[in-house]
Amino acid sequence: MSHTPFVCTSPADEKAMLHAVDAESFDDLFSHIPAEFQTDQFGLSAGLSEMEMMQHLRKIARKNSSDLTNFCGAGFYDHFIPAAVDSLTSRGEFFTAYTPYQPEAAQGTLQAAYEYQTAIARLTGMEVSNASLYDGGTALFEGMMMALRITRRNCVLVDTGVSPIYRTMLRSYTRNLKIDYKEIPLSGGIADRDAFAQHLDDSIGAVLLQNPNFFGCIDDLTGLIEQIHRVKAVAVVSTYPVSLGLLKTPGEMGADIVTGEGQSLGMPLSFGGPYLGFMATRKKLVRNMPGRIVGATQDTQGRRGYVLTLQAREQHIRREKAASNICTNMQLCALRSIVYLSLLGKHGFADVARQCMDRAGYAWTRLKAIDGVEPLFDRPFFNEFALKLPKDASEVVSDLIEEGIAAGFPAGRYYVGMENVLLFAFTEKRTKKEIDILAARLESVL
Amino acid sequence: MSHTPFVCTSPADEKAMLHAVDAESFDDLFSHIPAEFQTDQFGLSAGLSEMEMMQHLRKIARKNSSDLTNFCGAGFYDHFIPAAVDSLTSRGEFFTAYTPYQPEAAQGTLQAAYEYQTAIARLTGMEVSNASLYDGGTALFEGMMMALRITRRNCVLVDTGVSPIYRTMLRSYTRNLKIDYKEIPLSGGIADRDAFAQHLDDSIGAVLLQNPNFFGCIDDLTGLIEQIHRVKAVAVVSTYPVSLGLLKTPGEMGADIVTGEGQSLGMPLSFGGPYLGFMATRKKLVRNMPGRIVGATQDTQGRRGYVLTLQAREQHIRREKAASNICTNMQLCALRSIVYLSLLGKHGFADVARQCMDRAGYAWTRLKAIDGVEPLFDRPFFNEFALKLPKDASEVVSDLIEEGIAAGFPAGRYYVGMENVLLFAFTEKRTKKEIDILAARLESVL
Amino acid sequence: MKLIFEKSSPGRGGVRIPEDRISPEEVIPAELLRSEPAELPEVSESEVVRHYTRLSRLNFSVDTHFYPLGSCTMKHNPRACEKAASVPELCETHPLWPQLRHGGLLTQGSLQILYSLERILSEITGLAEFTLQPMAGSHGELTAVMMMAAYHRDRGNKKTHIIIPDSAHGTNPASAALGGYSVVTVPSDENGVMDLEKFKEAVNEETAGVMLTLPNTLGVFNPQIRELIDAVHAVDGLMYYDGANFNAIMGRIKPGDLGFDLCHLNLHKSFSTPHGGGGPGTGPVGVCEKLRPFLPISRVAKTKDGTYTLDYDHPKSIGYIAPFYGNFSILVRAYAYLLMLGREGLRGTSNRAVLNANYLLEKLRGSYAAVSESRCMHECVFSGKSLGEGIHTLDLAKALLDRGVHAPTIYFPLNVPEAIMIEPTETETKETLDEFVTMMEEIMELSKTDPDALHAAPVTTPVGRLDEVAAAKNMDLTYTGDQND
Amino acid sequence: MKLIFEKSSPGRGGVRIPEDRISPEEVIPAELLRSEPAELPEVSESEVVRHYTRLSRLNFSVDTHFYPLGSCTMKHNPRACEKAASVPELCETHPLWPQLRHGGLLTQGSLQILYSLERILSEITGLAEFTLQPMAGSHGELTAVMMMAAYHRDRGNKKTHIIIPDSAHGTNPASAALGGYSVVTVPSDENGVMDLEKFKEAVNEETAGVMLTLPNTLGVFNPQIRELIDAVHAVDGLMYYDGANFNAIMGRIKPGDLGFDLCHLNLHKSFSTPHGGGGPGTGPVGVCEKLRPFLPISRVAKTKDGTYTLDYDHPKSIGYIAPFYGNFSILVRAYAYLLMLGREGLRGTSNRAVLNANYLLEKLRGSYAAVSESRCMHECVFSGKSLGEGIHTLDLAKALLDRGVHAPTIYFPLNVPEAIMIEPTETETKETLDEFVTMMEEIMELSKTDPDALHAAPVTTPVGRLDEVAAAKNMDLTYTGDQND
Repeated sequence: MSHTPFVCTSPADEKAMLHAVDAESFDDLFSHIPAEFQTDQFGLSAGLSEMEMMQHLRKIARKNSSDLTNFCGAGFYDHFIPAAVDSLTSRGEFFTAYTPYQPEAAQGTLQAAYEYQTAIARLTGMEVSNASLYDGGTALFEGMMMALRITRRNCVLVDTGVSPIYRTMLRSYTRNLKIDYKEIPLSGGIADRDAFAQHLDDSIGAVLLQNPNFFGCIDDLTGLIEQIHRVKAVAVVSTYPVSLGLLKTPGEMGADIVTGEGQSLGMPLSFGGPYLGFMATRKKLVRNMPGRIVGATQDTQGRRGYVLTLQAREQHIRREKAASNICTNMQLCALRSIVYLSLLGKHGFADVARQCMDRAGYAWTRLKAIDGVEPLFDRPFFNEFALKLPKDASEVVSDLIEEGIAAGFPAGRYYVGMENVLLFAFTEKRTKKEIDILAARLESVL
Repeated sequence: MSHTPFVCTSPADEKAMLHAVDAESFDDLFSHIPAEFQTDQFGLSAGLSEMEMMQHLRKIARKNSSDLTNFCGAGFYDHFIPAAVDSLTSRGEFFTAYTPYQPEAAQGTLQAAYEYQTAIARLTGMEVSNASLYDGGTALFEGMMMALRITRRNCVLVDTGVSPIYRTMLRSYTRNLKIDYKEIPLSGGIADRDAFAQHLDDSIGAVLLQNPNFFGCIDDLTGLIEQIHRVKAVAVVSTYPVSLGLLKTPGEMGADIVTGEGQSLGMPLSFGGPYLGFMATRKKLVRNMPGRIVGATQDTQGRRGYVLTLQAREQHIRREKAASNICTNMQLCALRSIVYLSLLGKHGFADVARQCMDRAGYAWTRLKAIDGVEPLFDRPFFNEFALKLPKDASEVVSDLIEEGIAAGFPAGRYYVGMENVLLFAFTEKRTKKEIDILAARLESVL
Repeated sequence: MKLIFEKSSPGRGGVRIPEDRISPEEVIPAELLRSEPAELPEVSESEVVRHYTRLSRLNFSVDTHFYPLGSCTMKHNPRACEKAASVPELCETHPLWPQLRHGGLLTQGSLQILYSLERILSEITGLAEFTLQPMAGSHGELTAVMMMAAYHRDRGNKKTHIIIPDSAHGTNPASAALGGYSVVTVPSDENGVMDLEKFKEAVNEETAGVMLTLPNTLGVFNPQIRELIDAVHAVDGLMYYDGANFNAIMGRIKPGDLGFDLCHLNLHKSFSTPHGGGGPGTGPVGVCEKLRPFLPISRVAKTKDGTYTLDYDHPKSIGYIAPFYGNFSILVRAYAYLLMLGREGLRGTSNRAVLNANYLLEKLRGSYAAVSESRCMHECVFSGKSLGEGIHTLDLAKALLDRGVHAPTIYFPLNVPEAIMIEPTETETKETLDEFVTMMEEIMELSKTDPDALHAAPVTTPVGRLDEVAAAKNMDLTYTGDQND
Repeated sequence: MKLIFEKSSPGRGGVRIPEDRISPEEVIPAELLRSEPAELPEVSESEVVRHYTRLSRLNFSVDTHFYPLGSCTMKHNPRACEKAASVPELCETHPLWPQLRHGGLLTQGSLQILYSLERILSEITGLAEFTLQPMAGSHGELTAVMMMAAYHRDRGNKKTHIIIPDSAHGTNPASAALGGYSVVTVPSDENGVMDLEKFKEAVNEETAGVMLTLPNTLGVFNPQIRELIDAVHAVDGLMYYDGANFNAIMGRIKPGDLGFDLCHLNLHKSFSTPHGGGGPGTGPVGVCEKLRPFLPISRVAKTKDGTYTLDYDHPKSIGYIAPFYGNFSILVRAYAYLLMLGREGLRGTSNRAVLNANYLLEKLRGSYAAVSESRCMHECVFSGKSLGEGIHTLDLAKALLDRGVHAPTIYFPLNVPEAIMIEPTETETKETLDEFVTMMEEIMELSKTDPDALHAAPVTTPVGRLDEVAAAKNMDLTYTGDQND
């Protein structure tokens, strides 16, 4: 048997085919490439059978901890995923297809993308959505770039309530571009209206906000966005989609561009990906939006169908003048999220949001009652909040890991002076009992 | 939201539909059933959400041991199953379809069954196969009944090399039937030719044999089957399909009916099921075969297609005169096995068989070298063999379980006087290293 | 489509097997080896994947089509149940482990699931104890008949026959026969239920028992059931409840309460385990208190310390009827389903199953002749006699296929001419039912205006009507096109 | 087909959520809540399953159809890789755990996989180190350009442009621009490779680097590559290898050996991770020794005691370009695939990829105009100019759909008129290729004898040709049919 798995030709086939192309051997096919460019020195092991590979991988995987009770969120959450999500999205017709360049042969992918766009628009309270981007961080960067294209300005203001993980990325991406990037510190847990007022002038192209913000605080950004609009700047709001099951939407607040991380809509945490960046905007801004967009149209017989549309924005046509260099979306992840949202439905999705909120609310009361623990900010929150502990938060986390609890994310990793601050997150998966245990253990290590 | 998951009607739908059938309420629909027949006393818990159910089930499942190195076989083996088996057979079009009563709408199921029949016939060296039965034990019972129908006799001889698990079932099933059932003890690890010669006369309808037999011994049954045929009795041979990757087939030995347990062809052990009974026979006997059979034919345009055929044998037509009461097959398991056999292919399947054999061969040498251990029979074996230990085999097993090894199956559970005999089984999944550890640990507890 | 064997090409390989690294001293003598390897396909993984993916697409299925196949309860299979059954610790457990000494501790999870499911089934049916061993409904029937026989033997009763209504599934008489009994068939009256007079005539001291579907295959709940049961019990006969139609009454009626002594349940019907293209099914059997001693071994028991164990010590048991504990992974699915349904969900399910059937009955009454004027249970039966001249129920069935709906069960029950048996189940929407009604009306119309269009059906399926007579005559049961013989 | 939103009916429920059993004291003020719940569908699980199952069946895919989409490497996705990626311990790990103190111990398995995959990719490409963070090929390009910029900044180089051949994918210039560079385009010569003279004219002290696909998009391996690289290095420019076509040379040529300084690999092409209908892709980037300091953080490192850790201490790093460590579960698939391919499998794969393409090239040469007289690499490019009067490559594409084959890439590369770019990959059989040739010949014939038949194509797909102009004009991008506005 061949040493190359997965190939489909038999030795006899190969002989016939080599003959047909007038070659003696495989090497012949590469004879136009100078020999000194070729090598057979590869320091790799021999191929494993499927069985050996799985045994090897299972052994490695077992080195991960698997029994931890997790309260660590920081923008990435451990939600329940109904079984039907995997079952449907693992159909070969979905996952072994590619970009719908031939729409007649890809209506499954295209219609699902159109449905996804509809759901994202409705969740965010916006008019249109693209078919998805890589992740929440690059989506925010793309949102910022879109705002600068719209305004033809190059100054950006960023609230520090925006995830520091994303702000780090923004700083990487803007390094080589002629962009004036400024961060505005939070005030009392929310965007500092006064500071923004000071900085907002007609040089500002984009203002980047986040709700709920990194500390879990929720805020009505309506007034701030009005301020932003007064200088004709574009308000970009990053959001956590599960919160939109209940919270006032960025659309209702007047946002121009909404982005976010869609991981919570049916993607497992999977050590960081693949996730899903989403982006929604107003209809009038759509031609400035990056990424694939699916539109409904008709075929020659008047039947409804779907196509990739507004491609004139994209790199394969515009090349260096394109709205973005992005040439794929995260279609399989977008599919997961529309299947997830359909399974939960209008009420189920709101229920999930309520449960996250209620669990966080209960934990808030339990945890801040512990001696020496106090709220960092006393503001409404959704499913996550920050507490100031009487000792170093990293140490507390380290102690509780020993007890099988990932207690939260230490804010000090990103915010100077917050060494004692711990960020606790809650989803529908965490039970009252688990929260009680967290409270008890936390008390015991403080 | 409704307390009934999975239903598809909204309250408004239900109101409209109740109105349409002139009912006020659901209870109205049952009003023709006397009230005293109805109850609402059900000592059950409230329904769980999918998430709670999965959490509950995972918790229970964790009470099973999962890290055992398994040498326990006794007819049911821990083979590797390629990932594509699950992936393909979990397609909704396969697992949510039913019996192909409408062949035009079930060519997928039917063609796969025809392919399965072809593969089973080729494996066993027979001419035809049915589309599967429940399991190896009931298949053997059905084979015996088929033999008695063919011969119109009612005496059965059974070699005690036939799995005692199956013989126990045979005794249950024949209890109420006018069948004279007799077991013939093994001699030197194989069927006792002399004893059979003594008992074979024209009262005997069926002779039941197994190869490899329960002790793993392999034998050429050709001569014995000739003897059986001399009295016009029918030879039914139960077999282990993986062994047929290498061993002389029952067909080559002259068997009339071949049955067996198909679990090893792509079914996980799953604590006992679902498994797969297979049955193959000579073409001339096919009208006496129980179970579904798929045949190739043509449609009105001459296109090849497949249908359930020879249904005149079956219960839905013949009722109490049917060949069997069976009205289903194990189609999804049969599908798994044809997918498994296709993935491995002609050479891969023979390779698996060779590896099982080689591992057993290596272990044989290693284990019988241990002080005090001796072969029960010194006969060729395939992937399983029996050793006599210097102490109670059940105790040895119990000791080794503590060390994470399921060392084998104690023959004493079924065979009087074999308290010290342990049956060791090997598949391609067991490594040399694991066998060496088994040998070392076994030595240490003896 | 080509067969996988026709795609084979010598030297192509599929899934790779580990290189063999053990060469034993012992080798098997050549005369014990097969002369040629079995001619299995030589194909690559990608060919296998494409082949079976394409094959699957030739099927109708619940996931893709409305499938109102009467008497089969083709309801939606929740994906959570599939996931539950695939939990690795449940799939990788050898069935003989609990039979090893101290081995029970290795499989406490699996044993607990079996025990818990048995308890739930007992509670739902009002019966004392269940065996989960039977591997299909008909296997459950046979198991029940074997227990009947064991009971009568134990009591010294001389019993020779089992009474079965003419509307019963063919498995009932076949199982009775395989249990060693002769069968006495009782005809149905004009309401589709067993004729009480004729039934009473049939019952006598030699009656081992009665096998009854309730509601029966016409979807009718026999109102005289108590009287019937009393008559059987009076001669120490046993009443057997065939659970084929349990989806109609679950959460509302317990067969045990009515006086049934035994009962099987089709987990692939009422409890939504997948039908799998024809199996695996699973048919657990429950019994009343007096029949407990006769249940198959092994039985799962809970000990005082809360652990679960296998119990073999039942001398009156009929013995093993399966190698182990039934189709375990199917049982896990049913357990998962029942946990999700819960108390209210059971009745909520049968309520909707019955509503949907009655809705169809009412909507179709205008165009098709219903077999009964009264309401139905979870399925409704019509006769195709009112179809146009020369058009049969079979034509209707094929016309439905062309419209993307699986045909109902046809020509069953046997006592209804041109029978059409429709079971919508509770997992279909009103919209789907309404579309189905429109289709059925259109076909009725067409049967009168353009019968040839119906004779030609199906035309949208991968193949048209197949020659079943030729199939039975030619007996082409395995592929031989690649062989020289 | 209806949209899932069109199947919604008020009050229908999907997957049930646990009853809420916690009522907190804190509640969110009403003014912070949305005025109306989002209008998501109200449908049951069975409707969702049937809807998306049916939708899936409207797609062509590798699992169901030959998919010779040039430049996309639509090879078979081994099922073992999917299984590997679904191992629960790998799916349930929070990406921030290793950033907690002592948290690295919680994710040793995941970190080991990342580390091992990086090492394998380095070995295959001959480059010093890899980052796995980029979430698509174009994201890898951008990451590479950012590293180029960081390198030049560190060296004090004044660089303004990146040189790109005209046959390049559009992502190359777009990525260069997003990295802050202008783009200098160099035309191809008659052999389809960059014109060496024009190239040398373009290279100067302001050249930051060159982005090159090798073999290029015409499937041609540039024989003057070494000369080209030397010219760039002479001005301290950097050579970037676009790995889009790596499937042609893997196991035979290491870009690092040729002198490339950076390289991205499309795991969804060469290493067979699924294309997912348009993503997720993954585009790891490798660099030579001198560029190591500029790699994105965090980096996975192996400590002396054999444990794996995250390393952030790289002051010259371009920083984070992804939130974490890349598309982890895609990386697992690629790792699984590479473990199974192994040493010999790598070359065995590219051998067959190139053979299959050359076979098609040879067989189709007779009927279609090949862009080159020589052999090709893993894909072959033709012009549709010889199709009959008024028939375009687009018509050919649609005609192939009608015959159950996905169209090749068309109208790319841009420098070939009516381009037809065919990449069969190594996971197709000779039979499939032969059938494809027959189809192509038949379509060529038809283009001359019955052009209208081709204009009408496709007719067997769920919809016919769609009005793309109307789509762009009407901008119907979300469903609003259920809303009053």
